[in-house]
Amino acid sequence: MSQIIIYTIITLVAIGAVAAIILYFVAQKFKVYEDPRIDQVEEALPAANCGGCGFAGCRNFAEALVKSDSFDGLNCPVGGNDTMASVASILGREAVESAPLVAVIRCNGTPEFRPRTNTYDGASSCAVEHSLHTGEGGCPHGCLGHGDCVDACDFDAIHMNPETELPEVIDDKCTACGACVRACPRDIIELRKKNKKDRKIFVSCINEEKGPIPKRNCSVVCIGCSACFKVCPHDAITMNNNLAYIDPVKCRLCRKCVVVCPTNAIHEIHFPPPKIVGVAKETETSKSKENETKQKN
Amino acid sequence: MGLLTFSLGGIHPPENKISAGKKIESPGLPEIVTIPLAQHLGAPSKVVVARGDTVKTGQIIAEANGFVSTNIHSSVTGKVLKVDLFPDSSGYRRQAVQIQVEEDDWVEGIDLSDTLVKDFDKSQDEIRKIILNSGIVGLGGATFPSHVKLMTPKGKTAEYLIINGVECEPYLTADHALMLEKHDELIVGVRILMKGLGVEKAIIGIENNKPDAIKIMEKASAEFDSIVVKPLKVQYPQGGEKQLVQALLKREVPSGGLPIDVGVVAFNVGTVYASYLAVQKNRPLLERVVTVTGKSVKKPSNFLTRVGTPVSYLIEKAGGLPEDTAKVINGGPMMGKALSRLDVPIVKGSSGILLLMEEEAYRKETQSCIRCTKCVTVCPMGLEPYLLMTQAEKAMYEEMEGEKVMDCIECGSCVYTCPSSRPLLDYIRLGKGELGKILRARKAV
Amino acid sequence: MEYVLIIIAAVFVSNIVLNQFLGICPFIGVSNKVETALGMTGAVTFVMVIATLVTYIIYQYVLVPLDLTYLRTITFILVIASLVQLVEIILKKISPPLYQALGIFLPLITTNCAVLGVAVLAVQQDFTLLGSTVFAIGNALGFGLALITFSGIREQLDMMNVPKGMKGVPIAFIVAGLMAMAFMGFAGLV
Amino acid sequence: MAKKESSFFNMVSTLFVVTLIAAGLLGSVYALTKEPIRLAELKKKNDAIKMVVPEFNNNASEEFYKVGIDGDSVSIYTATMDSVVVGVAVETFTNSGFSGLIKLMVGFAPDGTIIDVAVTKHAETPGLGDKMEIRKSDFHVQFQGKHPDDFKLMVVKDNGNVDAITASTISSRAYCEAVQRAYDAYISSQPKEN
Amino acid sequence: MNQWNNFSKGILKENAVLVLFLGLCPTLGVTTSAVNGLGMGLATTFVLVMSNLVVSLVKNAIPDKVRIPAFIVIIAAFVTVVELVMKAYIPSLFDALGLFIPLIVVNCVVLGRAEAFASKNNVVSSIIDGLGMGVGFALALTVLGGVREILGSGSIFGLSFIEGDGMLLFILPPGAFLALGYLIVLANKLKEKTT
Amino acid sequence: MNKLVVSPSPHARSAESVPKLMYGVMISLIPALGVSIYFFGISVLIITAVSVLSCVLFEFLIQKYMLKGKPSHKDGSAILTGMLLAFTLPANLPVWIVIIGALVAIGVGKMTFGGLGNNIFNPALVGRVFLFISFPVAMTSWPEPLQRLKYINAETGATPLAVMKEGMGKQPVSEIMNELPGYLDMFIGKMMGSVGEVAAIALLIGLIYLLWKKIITWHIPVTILATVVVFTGILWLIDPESYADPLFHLLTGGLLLGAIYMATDYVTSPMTKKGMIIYAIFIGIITVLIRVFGAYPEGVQFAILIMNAFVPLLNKYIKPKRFGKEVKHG
Ligand SMILES: Cc1cc2nc3c(=O)[nH]c(=O)nc-3n(C[C@H](O)[C@H](O)[C@H](O)COP(=O)(O)O)c2cc1C
Ligand SMILES: Cc1cc2nc3c(=O)[nH]c(=O)nc-3n(C[C@H](O)[C@H](O)[C@H](O)COP(=O)(O)O)c2cc1C
Ligand SMILES: Cc1cc2nc3c(=O)[nH]c(=O)nc-3n(C[C@H](O)[C@H](O)[C@H](O)COP(=O)(O)O)c2cc1C
Ligand SMILES: Cc1cc2nc3c(=O)[nH]c(=O)nc-3n(C[C@H](O)[C@H](O)[C@H](O)CO)c2cc1C
Ligand code: SF4
Ligand code: SF4
Ligand code: SF4
Ligand code: SF4
Ligand code: FES
Repeated sequence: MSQIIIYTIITLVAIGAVAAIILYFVAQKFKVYEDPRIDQVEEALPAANCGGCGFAGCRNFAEALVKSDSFDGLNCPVGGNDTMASVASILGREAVESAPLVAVIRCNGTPEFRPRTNTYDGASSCAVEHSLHTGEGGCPHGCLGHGDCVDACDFDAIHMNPETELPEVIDDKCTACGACVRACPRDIIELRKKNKKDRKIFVSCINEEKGPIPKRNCSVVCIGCSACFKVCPHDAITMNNNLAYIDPVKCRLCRKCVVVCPTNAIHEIHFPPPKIVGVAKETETSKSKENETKQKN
Repeated sequence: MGLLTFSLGGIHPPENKISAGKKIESPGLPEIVTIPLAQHLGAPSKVVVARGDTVKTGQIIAEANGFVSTNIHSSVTGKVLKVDLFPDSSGYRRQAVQIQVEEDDWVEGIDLSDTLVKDFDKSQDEIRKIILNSGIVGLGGATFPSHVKLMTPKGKTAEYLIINGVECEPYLTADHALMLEKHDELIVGVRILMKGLGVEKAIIGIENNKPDAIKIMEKASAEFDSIVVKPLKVQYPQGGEKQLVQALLKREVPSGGLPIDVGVVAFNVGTVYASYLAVQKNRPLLERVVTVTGKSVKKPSNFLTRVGTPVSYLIEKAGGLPEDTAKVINGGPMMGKALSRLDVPIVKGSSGILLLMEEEAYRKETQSCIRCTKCVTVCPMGLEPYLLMTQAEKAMYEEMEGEKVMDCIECGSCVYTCPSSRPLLDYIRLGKGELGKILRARKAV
Repeated sequence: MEYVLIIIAAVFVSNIVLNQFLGICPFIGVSNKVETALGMTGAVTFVMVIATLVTYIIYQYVLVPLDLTYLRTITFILVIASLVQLVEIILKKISPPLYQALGIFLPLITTNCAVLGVAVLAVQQDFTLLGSTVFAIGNALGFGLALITFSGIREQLDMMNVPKGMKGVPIAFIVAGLMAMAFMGFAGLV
Repeated sequence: MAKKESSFFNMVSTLFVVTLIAAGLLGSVYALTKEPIRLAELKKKNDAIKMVVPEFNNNASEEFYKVGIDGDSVSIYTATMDSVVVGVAVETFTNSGFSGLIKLMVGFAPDGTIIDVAVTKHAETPGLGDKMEIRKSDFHVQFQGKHPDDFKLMVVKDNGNVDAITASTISSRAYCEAVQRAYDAYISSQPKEN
Repeated sequence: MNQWNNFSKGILKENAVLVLFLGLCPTLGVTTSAVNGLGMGLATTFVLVMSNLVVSLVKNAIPDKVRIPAFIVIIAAFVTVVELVMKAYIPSLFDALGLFIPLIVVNCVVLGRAEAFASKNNVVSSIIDGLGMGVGFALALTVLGGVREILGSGSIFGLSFIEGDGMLLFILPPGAFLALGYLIVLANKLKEKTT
Repeated sequence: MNKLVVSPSPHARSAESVPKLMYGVMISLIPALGVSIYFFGISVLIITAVSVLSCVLFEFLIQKYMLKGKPSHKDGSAILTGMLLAFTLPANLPVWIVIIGALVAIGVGKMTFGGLGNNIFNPALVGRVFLFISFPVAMTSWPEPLQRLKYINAETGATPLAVMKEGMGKQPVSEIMNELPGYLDMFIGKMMGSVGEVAAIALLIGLIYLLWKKIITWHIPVTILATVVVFTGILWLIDPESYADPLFHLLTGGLLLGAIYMATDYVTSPMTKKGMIIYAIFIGIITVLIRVFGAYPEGVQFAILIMNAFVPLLNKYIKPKRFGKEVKHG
């Protein structure tokens, strides 16, 4: 009985010791310099070596973490957020606090405003159509409506509205990753500062040609008339190549520009309806309802 | 014995050469012509006239802007209305010169007669210079400035001149008509280009569906041992120069290379005729044969058309726009570009105007790839279109490099054959474009 | 001939992954790309053969004489864990390219039950030393065959329209199931 | 308590202690379970013997001898009731099962008549070959009371007397082969008559 | 409340098999019947709880560099204990589970929990965590075993409810993969619904 | 004037379409179906109708309620899968088993992967092998020919391949052959076997039709058959009393059906001619290995499924001959 225990102890300890000694000496002898932070990061990782992160083992993942500049797409499913946070602190890579942004679509060429003059019959891809012609509506800047941006978004934050044939961003879901901005061949999408209650005012057009020519294609085009530029009390609007641009930082959401635009190219989103005599009451009630629901939450 | 043809892939779409046998005729002059400044591959030309100027037919209105660029001549006589942006066939607005046509008064020194001038005494350098000055570009579709092709790069030698009389595109008959009517001029042109290039041998390749052209060209070239005419089996895209070189000489232009890498330079018959006119008659390139055709077209024709003539004008001359026209194509059904509007001008590269009816105009609904291998089988470049398309769709552009996407000649055989009607070439083009950007960026580093 | 049969049996008939269910984690986890699968196969072959050899010796010449066969599990895992680390350290020093190619997979192998499984099976089946080496090689090849084929399929599936809910691991299991079903055809070959 | 530093001494000593404790634990559990494990194994064997011979009261599972046959050996257990031999159980095997090795326990009356057959180990397909198990089908019943001299231990397809399990001819053949081997071993172990 | 979370996350949200895809070999290998699945699940749960307990007890006494070898030794010891005890008292189950008992050592779930949870938390939480993960593991195995048994043998926990056999494929290796594949889809659907 | 249609080139399309291809294959199957009805009678109609209907129904239901995609049951591929599944089953298989087979073929083999074009394994074979493994008894009892009005209750027997497998190694092959139908009977389909596999002549007519219509190329079927002839020929030459002759192997079992219709399935076969040849050679080899040395009398179904798994690798590493060698140029 006790003999078994003793043999067991001796054998196990011997095997353990031999293994440890060999390992120790080999490790000394075959030392290779490595970034010490890799070790630190590795220690913060769960060492499950499960491959769940997509890398072959935790060490490999640690190397990737140390080497890369951002944690985009790097995540340890076993350790979860806590682990990633501690890794971030080891690498001194606190997420930079920046003003939250959100994607906006700068085109309002619905079929109503931008009648379709051609029929496109190629691959359903904005990039393909863009390289072929100006689009069904003739405007060389207008949204093509095949949703390359929708496909690019990993967060399900952008959808096509079948009625307007334009994409719509769900502000709460948008992480401002910019994938859609890169995907759009027409450079229509802009990341703008997020305001209170998701309110935004922006020129919903990027056409830079002046006056009558673009107007033939689209009735809500920015014709570069400078009316908004002149009316803005906060100097938030600039004119560049016949195109008005509202600086999201300077803009105080006063909505003065919106009314002066002759083509309705300036968009306001998530504002209560303007107070017009007669409908004022309804607006009031809807507003108070809104407040009620807000409080409930 | 089978006729010569290329070895990989190929298809045989219905030929539909409705306008074959129609004489080349002039459609007359329109009231206004619009002459774009980018009618060739390479840098757009520099405009040298201004609004209000009066120009004569054959007068230079824009000059070559660099080596790979060429001159542009006014195709009419009249007053310059505007030098501005005008929509091209895709609707995008590009620089062009608009001229109000007044009369047809040619610049002095141009021989307007039809007489055949056989002899020439110009030196190689003179020929090259004339070709540059006359604004000659490849009329086979690529509109590559022809003088560049005559300058064999250092370390390479040209051995053969190949004349592309294949016209493998369905419907089009411009080259065919030219060969039937201007065979003798063409042979002179071939000799001029041989001299310009410095080669001793020329081969004229013509597909077997034009037996009259083969016969007449054989007769015309009989007196020159150095020029042979070779009939070819009908198969699209035999007119692609890599395919043509392989069909005629069994030489394969290397991947990423040019015909000159195997000692060959190829010219389209239209280019040859333009060269003849330039060298022997001093006439710059300002008009070309344009086929106007389509099943519904009342008067299918081969028009000798001035550059800048609006497409709508030509259609009027061919009997007007049929009621059910749904698609108008600049070029043939395989390689041509669909027009988004009809007020755009004919340019040097326009070989035909094809009108398609409602029922021919649309694609069938796209289905999943059933991996039938048909696209792989027909690809004349030995590519795998089904794979390239998927890679382009998934933005795997770098992987496409290894799959040799840059070799694709955009012949469209794969799309033609696909039973699932997949937009293969749409995506392959996209992939080529994106990969091109990546490659240029890599080179720049 | 006997050894050929051992290999055929291990590769096709009772494939370690598709039939014995060993090494499923890396089979599912490291099979997104054919290139990765190749690297993993190399690393597993390497470790599996050495581990089987060493554990076989320890088992036959230490545990059996001392009548301590019940320590099989704990000694084997100790040996394998140390061995993996040893190989990693040495490879890193003497052949960085090889380390780049195989080494990154090494840590994964400690917790790959195929290695421990094959070591245990080898002593269970009363092979000779050579026999157990061949057995290890056969199983490594079987692992490689399954893994590489599987990764080819997954690469292709990545480019196809697999339904959303099935994407990733679920479809991988379905493919593995169908592969296993196909491989049942090899039954009875040896 | 603060975390221990990773000094060489700490590392070695920790590992040493952990292994030591683990070894101690294991040793004790092993010592405690050694006997039960042996008994469990014996019981398994005993149960198998019990299934194929009539009631006995000797320690049959430990009273056995080995007989060499076909270059291998099988164990023969003699069951006695008050020192009278009531039957022998032969632990036999075959490698030609659908999935390789099959082990059987075959009980013989002293004259060689088969009392019963039980499967002790196999890897045949569930639902097919595994019907050879006593609790899964009556396949074994047809062997009861038969004497291999006049009951040909081969499936009907091979002109024998055994009805094969449906769709499992291979398993059935292997089973017969193993029973035959048991019989041969038993006969060869008996002193030659006359 | 917090402890409840520790326990319940292992059942569905972080289920080792269905969500994290760990410990797949035993999952596939032993689930030819619900009983086998349950047995394996319980054995693993025992090892999980015990190793979590011990690891959380000694976590501070072990220097970082050797914690993995030390954990492995601890786990291997418990596995051997399970092996021995099962052999002694439930030999039939031991035979059915076979090779997969020793392989609990390399089940990533066990080492993963020891490392990710027990080495950072107190004893009670660690035990509960181990229990939760173990129950989730056992649950997944039992369900998979049940599905395979129902489809493959037409029985559940050994009680057969149809004449004859079921679809044999499900108790053979391919069936294990197929059943688990569809089970994961289901679990995902369930998870989406509950969150 | 209407709006002008704008699309990238080319603007011409061939008349090919997926349904056309599928119906072409179905037409080529008619002779085999006819012969089968002649020999096995009403049961063939029942099995085929049930299989086709349930395949189409499952495709429709899954597409509509689970994948929520465009309806795809009309493209003919489900009908074809149903036909081919039925062709690989014994004519006396109970209806409920056929329905399970159709569910597995369409549900697991095809729709799980996303439907037509996305699957890795041949759906009909997935269904068949699933049934073969799950219901081995039902799947290996074959009705004897010419009991035209009997269905489940038909007299059953073993296929020539099964008889051969049984006897091999115990009896000389020539003796086994005496128990079997003659080659002429095998050629016209008068033997036991699955619904669509028995009539070599009808399948060869189908092959000629498929080749003529350019629906398939010769590469896969011819290479498989050639490989089998060569491999079995070698064995036969070594010992004609232990191994059956190549003609026997060609005419029996599902070899012709598999080589002509199942190995050639577009979706699950390689994309290049070279790949097809390699794929086909291995199908031939594995078939013979299983038939001669393995546990099962027939190996085509497994051989094709096994090679299906290798198709992605073949596609990845075997490329078509490209035009023009690569050169470095600066
Ligand atoms: C970037 C570029 C460079 C070229 N350089 C030459 C050249 O040096 N020599 C030459 O003979 N042709 C040259 N070519 C013209 C090609 O030989 C060929 O005529 C042109 O690409 C159009 O051919 P395709 O219509 O078959 O596409 C060049 C073309 C391109 C696009
Ligand atoms: C698919 C394809 C088909 C072509 N078909 C013709 C043709 O039928 N006739 C022709 O002259 N050029 C054709 N080309 C253009 C030739 O490749 C090449 O550009 C031309 O022969 C060079 O002569 P050029 O510079 O005088 O145009 C084709 C090109 C491609 C890519
Ligand atoms: C999945 C599967 C498992 C099988 N398992 C066994 C088995 O355990 N035992 C056996 O004898 N045959 C087995 N077979 C073989 C077949 O049942 C085959 O029909 C048999 O070898 C010969 O059939 P027969 O017994 O009706 O002559 C199996 C077949 C399959 C498809
Ligand atoms: C030549 C040819 C052979 C086919 N063979 C099969 C087959 O063996 N099994 C099958 O399910 N479908 C077959 N199909 C139909 C179709 O390709 C099949 O349903 C797809 O595999 C489903 O994605 C075949 C189609 C063609 C054109
Ligand atoms: S792609 Fe990124 S930036 Fe664009 S909508 Fe989606 S989350 Fe927002
Ligand atoms: S915003 Fe851009 S990418 Fe999005 S649909 Fe419009 S054109 Fe396409
Ligand atoms: S378009 Fe490109 S890929 Fe398609 S067949 Fe032509 S060369 Fe091949
Ligand atoms: S031709 Fe069309 S369906 Fe056939 S492989 Fe190519 S892309 Fe796929
Ligand atoms: S349990 Fe993970 S590899 Fe086996």
